[in-house]
Amino acid sequence: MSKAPFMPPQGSSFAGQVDLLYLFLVGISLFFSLLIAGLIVYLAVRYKRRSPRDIGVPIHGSGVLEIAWSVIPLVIMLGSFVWGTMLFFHLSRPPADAVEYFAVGKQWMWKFQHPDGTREINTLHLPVGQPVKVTLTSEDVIHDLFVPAFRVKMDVLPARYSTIWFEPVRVGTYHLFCAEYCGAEHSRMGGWIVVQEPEDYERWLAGERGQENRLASPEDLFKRFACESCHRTDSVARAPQLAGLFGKQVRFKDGSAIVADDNYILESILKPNEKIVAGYQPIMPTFQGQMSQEEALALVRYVRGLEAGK
Amino acid sequence: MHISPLRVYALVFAALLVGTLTTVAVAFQHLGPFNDIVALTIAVTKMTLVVLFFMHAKYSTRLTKIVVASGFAWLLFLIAFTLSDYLTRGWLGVPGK
Amino acid sequence: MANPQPLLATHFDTLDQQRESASLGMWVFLITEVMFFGGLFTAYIVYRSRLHGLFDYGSHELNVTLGAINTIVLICSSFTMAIAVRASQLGDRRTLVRFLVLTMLLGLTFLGIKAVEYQEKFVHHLVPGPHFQWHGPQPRQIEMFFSLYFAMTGLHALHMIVGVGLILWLLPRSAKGFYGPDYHHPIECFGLYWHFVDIVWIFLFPLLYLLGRSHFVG
Amino acid sequence: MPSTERAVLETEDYINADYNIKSWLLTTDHKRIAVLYLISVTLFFLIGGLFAVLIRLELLTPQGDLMQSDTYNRVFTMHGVTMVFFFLIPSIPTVLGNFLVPMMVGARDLAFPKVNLASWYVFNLAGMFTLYAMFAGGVDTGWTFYTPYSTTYSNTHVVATGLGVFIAGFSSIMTGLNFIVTIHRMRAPGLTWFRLPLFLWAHYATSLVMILGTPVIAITTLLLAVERGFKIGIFDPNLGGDPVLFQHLFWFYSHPAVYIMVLPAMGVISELIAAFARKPVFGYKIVAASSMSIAILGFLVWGHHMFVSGQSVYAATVFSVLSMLVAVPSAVKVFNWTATLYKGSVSFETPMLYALGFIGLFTVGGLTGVMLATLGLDVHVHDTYFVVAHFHYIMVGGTIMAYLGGLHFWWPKMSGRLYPQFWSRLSALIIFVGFNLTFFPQFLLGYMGMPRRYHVYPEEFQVLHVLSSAGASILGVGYILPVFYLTWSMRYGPRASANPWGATGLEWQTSSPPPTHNFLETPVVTTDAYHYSEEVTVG
Repeated sequence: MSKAPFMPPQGSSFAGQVDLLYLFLVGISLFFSLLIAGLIVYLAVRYKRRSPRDIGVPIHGSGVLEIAWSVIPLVIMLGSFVWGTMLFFHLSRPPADAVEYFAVGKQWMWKFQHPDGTREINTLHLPVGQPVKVTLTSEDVIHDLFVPAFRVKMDVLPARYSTIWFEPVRVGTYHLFCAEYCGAEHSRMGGWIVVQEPEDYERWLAGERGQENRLASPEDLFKRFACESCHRTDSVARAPQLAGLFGKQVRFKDGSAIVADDNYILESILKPNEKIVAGYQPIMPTFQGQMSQEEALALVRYVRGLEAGK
Repeated sequence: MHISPLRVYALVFAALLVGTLTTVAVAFQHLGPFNDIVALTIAVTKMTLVVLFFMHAKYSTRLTKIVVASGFAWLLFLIAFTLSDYLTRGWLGVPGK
Repeated sequence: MANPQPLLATHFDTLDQQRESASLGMWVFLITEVMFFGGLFTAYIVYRSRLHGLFDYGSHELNVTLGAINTIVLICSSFTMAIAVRASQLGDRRTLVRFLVLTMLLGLTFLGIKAVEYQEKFVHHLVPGPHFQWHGPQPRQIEMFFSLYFAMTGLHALHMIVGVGLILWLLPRSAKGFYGPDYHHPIECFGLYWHFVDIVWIFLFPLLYLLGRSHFVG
Repeated sequence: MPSTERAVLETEDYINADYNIKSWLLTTDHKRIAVLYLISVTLFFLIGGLFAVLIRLELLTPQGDLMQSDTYNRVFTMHGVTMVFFFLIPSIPTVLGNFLVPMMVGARDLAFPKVNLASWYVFNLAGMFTLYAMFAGGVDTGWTFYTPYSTTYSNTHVVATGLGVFIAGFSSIMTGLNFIVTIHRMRAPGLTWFRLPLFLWAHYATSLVMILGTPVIAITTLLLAVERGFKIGIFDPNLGGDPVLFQHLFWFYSHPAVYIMVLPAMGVISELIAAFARKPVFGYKIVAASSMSIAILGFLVWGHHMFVSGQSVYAATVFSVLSMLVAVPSAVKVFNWTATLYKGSVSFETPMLYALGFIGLFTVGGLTGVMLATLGLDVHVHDTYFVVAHFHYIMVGGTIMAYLGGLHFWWPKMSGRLYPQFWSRLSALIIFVGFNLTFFPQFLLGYMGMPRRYHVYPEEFQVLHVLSSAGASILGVGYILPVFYLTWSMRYGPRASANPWGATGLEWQTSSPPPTHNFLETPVVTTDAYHYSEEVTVG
């Protein structure tokens, strides 16, 4: 069905599941609200005071009823909790084949970047049927990428990465809002997600490629910032090996260790001395303020792509 | 209303001094993660001594004991649940891996 | 010369009820203080756990000796305060006054040492804000350490100042013999407050000064 | 108390005991302090209500044509701050609680009368800060003050409002402390814990939340003000801080704060249902225990405000399941109130209309709360009008309905006068209709994707917004009516007897309005809380 009343169109693969959970919970709420309202009206009228002096029967309670109306609601709620949590984890784990896009929230506009570097402001063109992972960051305050039609929403934090994923399943143009208050033009910080057939998307992308607003390729960024002068593949390198770093465990000088992810790589570029890799000296200069968010994002993606041994 | 003998106060005072000197000494030893645990345990013991004997919690009503316990319990709720967010952020594994 | 006002307030029925109410009220107030400092402790513990090792550089800057001396000074003041409360319960006016004065002097010593430490930080440009200078790694995070340091120790020092002020208010009344076995809950409640401020320092000292010390020992 | 002095009190009561202004401004009589609070709290309700009217007018049209966007941002922020911190949190505890807690326990006054008076002055001082911020240009951070917008990017009066909230917290702490000590230490002989009216159980539980939660918002707003003032970074990411930590500390208090708002309302409803069904509340011990469990569990669920804030999914799961647990006591209370009507002798004076309205609306509010606590659904409806509708059903449909119900129930006791039943019943019905028309459409708007704090929105949302604004105008009329007939009743209303409703409770065993020391002799309690019997005199 294209669009149910009072519900946004189901634009993504899991929109239907969210709506199903919503309708289930609306049904439960309607049932209990009508039950309580009906009971109140019936009991109030049935036991209306007949003469000014008569009093109610002093009933003090019943254990059975108390257990019934605490266990039954709890069971229903735990059921909706389990269903909700499974759906939430499905929403939190992007599939492996998701194509990665980037979105940067900046006071009162959205900057999108396609995998091949094409950039857009406030609008994002996407091919239908292709799972998409959007890596989000903000340049100033907290924003929130909210696409009602896809039933997705995620806060966009400064100096940190967050990710959402969805798979557009229906061609169309859908609202995009900022759902975390971010200042004066918060109401106008929105735009459109344009989902097209794959051919139209490619044609649109080709048209865009003609223009010059492409980003320098990650390889020459790696050279321009002289990363390769230290991070060399030969043994005399004075800096940790980057190839195959992504997803590997990194041990630090103070004994702690974490799994290298986007945040760690970005942090090592902008704030290198925060975590010193065991066996190395804190000699890496900070690049904070010398490169734009997009360039940092491109470098992070480049380092992630470096396979061991290349 | 309970009046403690001076001897009790003197003993607790001595214990607190010993606690302080120990925690400073231990801080300079290489105990890895145990450094923090030892420092915290000594601090908690010193606090319990002060609360029980100097503040007379030991001799006051059950209600006062509950009030004291609930205070520190709520502080632990705040710290534990907030840390639960920070310490489990990395668990989801690397997105896309 | 006994206490001029009536010992029992009009809305209470017995002296015991009045004293127990005051004591319970004080304990509940101290719980709000626990949660008030608790917010700061939470922030500090969260940042300490997230920035592995960085805060150690900050703690390394703090003067452990002065911190330890201050801890001992506060423990002595707790000891003298406990004796003062005991004296008020027995109605021993001279001991009460003497030990209240001793407690106040120890409190002022603590504030004096604290002032020396703050002055040291000021000279080394470690006070957060425009003049903050830090040549080691990550000046932003170290500045945040010192923001938390000044927030926690500053709030604690403020509570010390209020405590000393309260002693100045209690001293003349003790000297006039207001407090005895029947009516001493003002001294008792102040004692609880003072011991609480000492407990806050008992936690502040290791958390700020001692954590991570071993990383710098050769 | 010497008997001669007692004889004089026969005709005197706490209002005519002394007429000059100084006796009111320096009073330590809990009843007079309650009246002073009634004035302050009503003032802030009208200010907050004014902002609400502006919001609903602006949202009539999809374009932002009534006001600029930053004006709108200030209007909804000040609506939130005024209503939450200066009306909903103080209203029932400081007006009805201050007046009734000592009377219901059979005491002459609260444990610390001077602290009680100080709490009123501290509350007004806090109000001054917020009013200064309003007149000097307002604050536009939302009542949640999220950083880094509030610390670095907003150039409005955040520090003044933050200090206002900081000081208002102390007033709340003082009230909570007074209630806890009074209920523990000053109960009349024979008044055991399980003979306490449920109003007192609810206020005891609320006081626990006030004591354990408020200091954390105090330190958080203090840090916010210090960070903004001295540019040091505790929550600002560019200076090394973490904005999500601010959200944790903020919501650690602000979720329990919603229980500070609703628990006293539940206490009032238990009294009203028992009084107008003339029978004990069904499952007294369970209802009392559920107040306590709401107060305790309420502290473990704050993370459900932050499901999409970048919080770890595992922490979100823990908070979600605990939020389901905290919903059980609220559900149990609703079932117990409904069961109380069974075999009762139900009459429909104004307070009962408010009580029955409360149960219906609170049920809807509670159930939509469970929907929001369900992780999979919250991702879509977080920060949309679905949330706005949910919390208005609890705060307006719940707390304000109960506040008005309680005010109409104890008005004869407080003022010694009866008010016209026709006008008061009419305003109750108008409020019920206006409320539903205002906020039910917002549930639908929410699911359709209308974000919170927007004043420019897509055309397809306009119909529901117009419906909502229409409802708001009806609601406004409903709220204004009581101001008129209650003030009228103070001079012209028929005199009220000691127990006009035939209710149980120590406050009904003394004259209306009560003497300065509440009771001529300290009452002795021999029966359970809602012990109705034939010879209860009526009217």
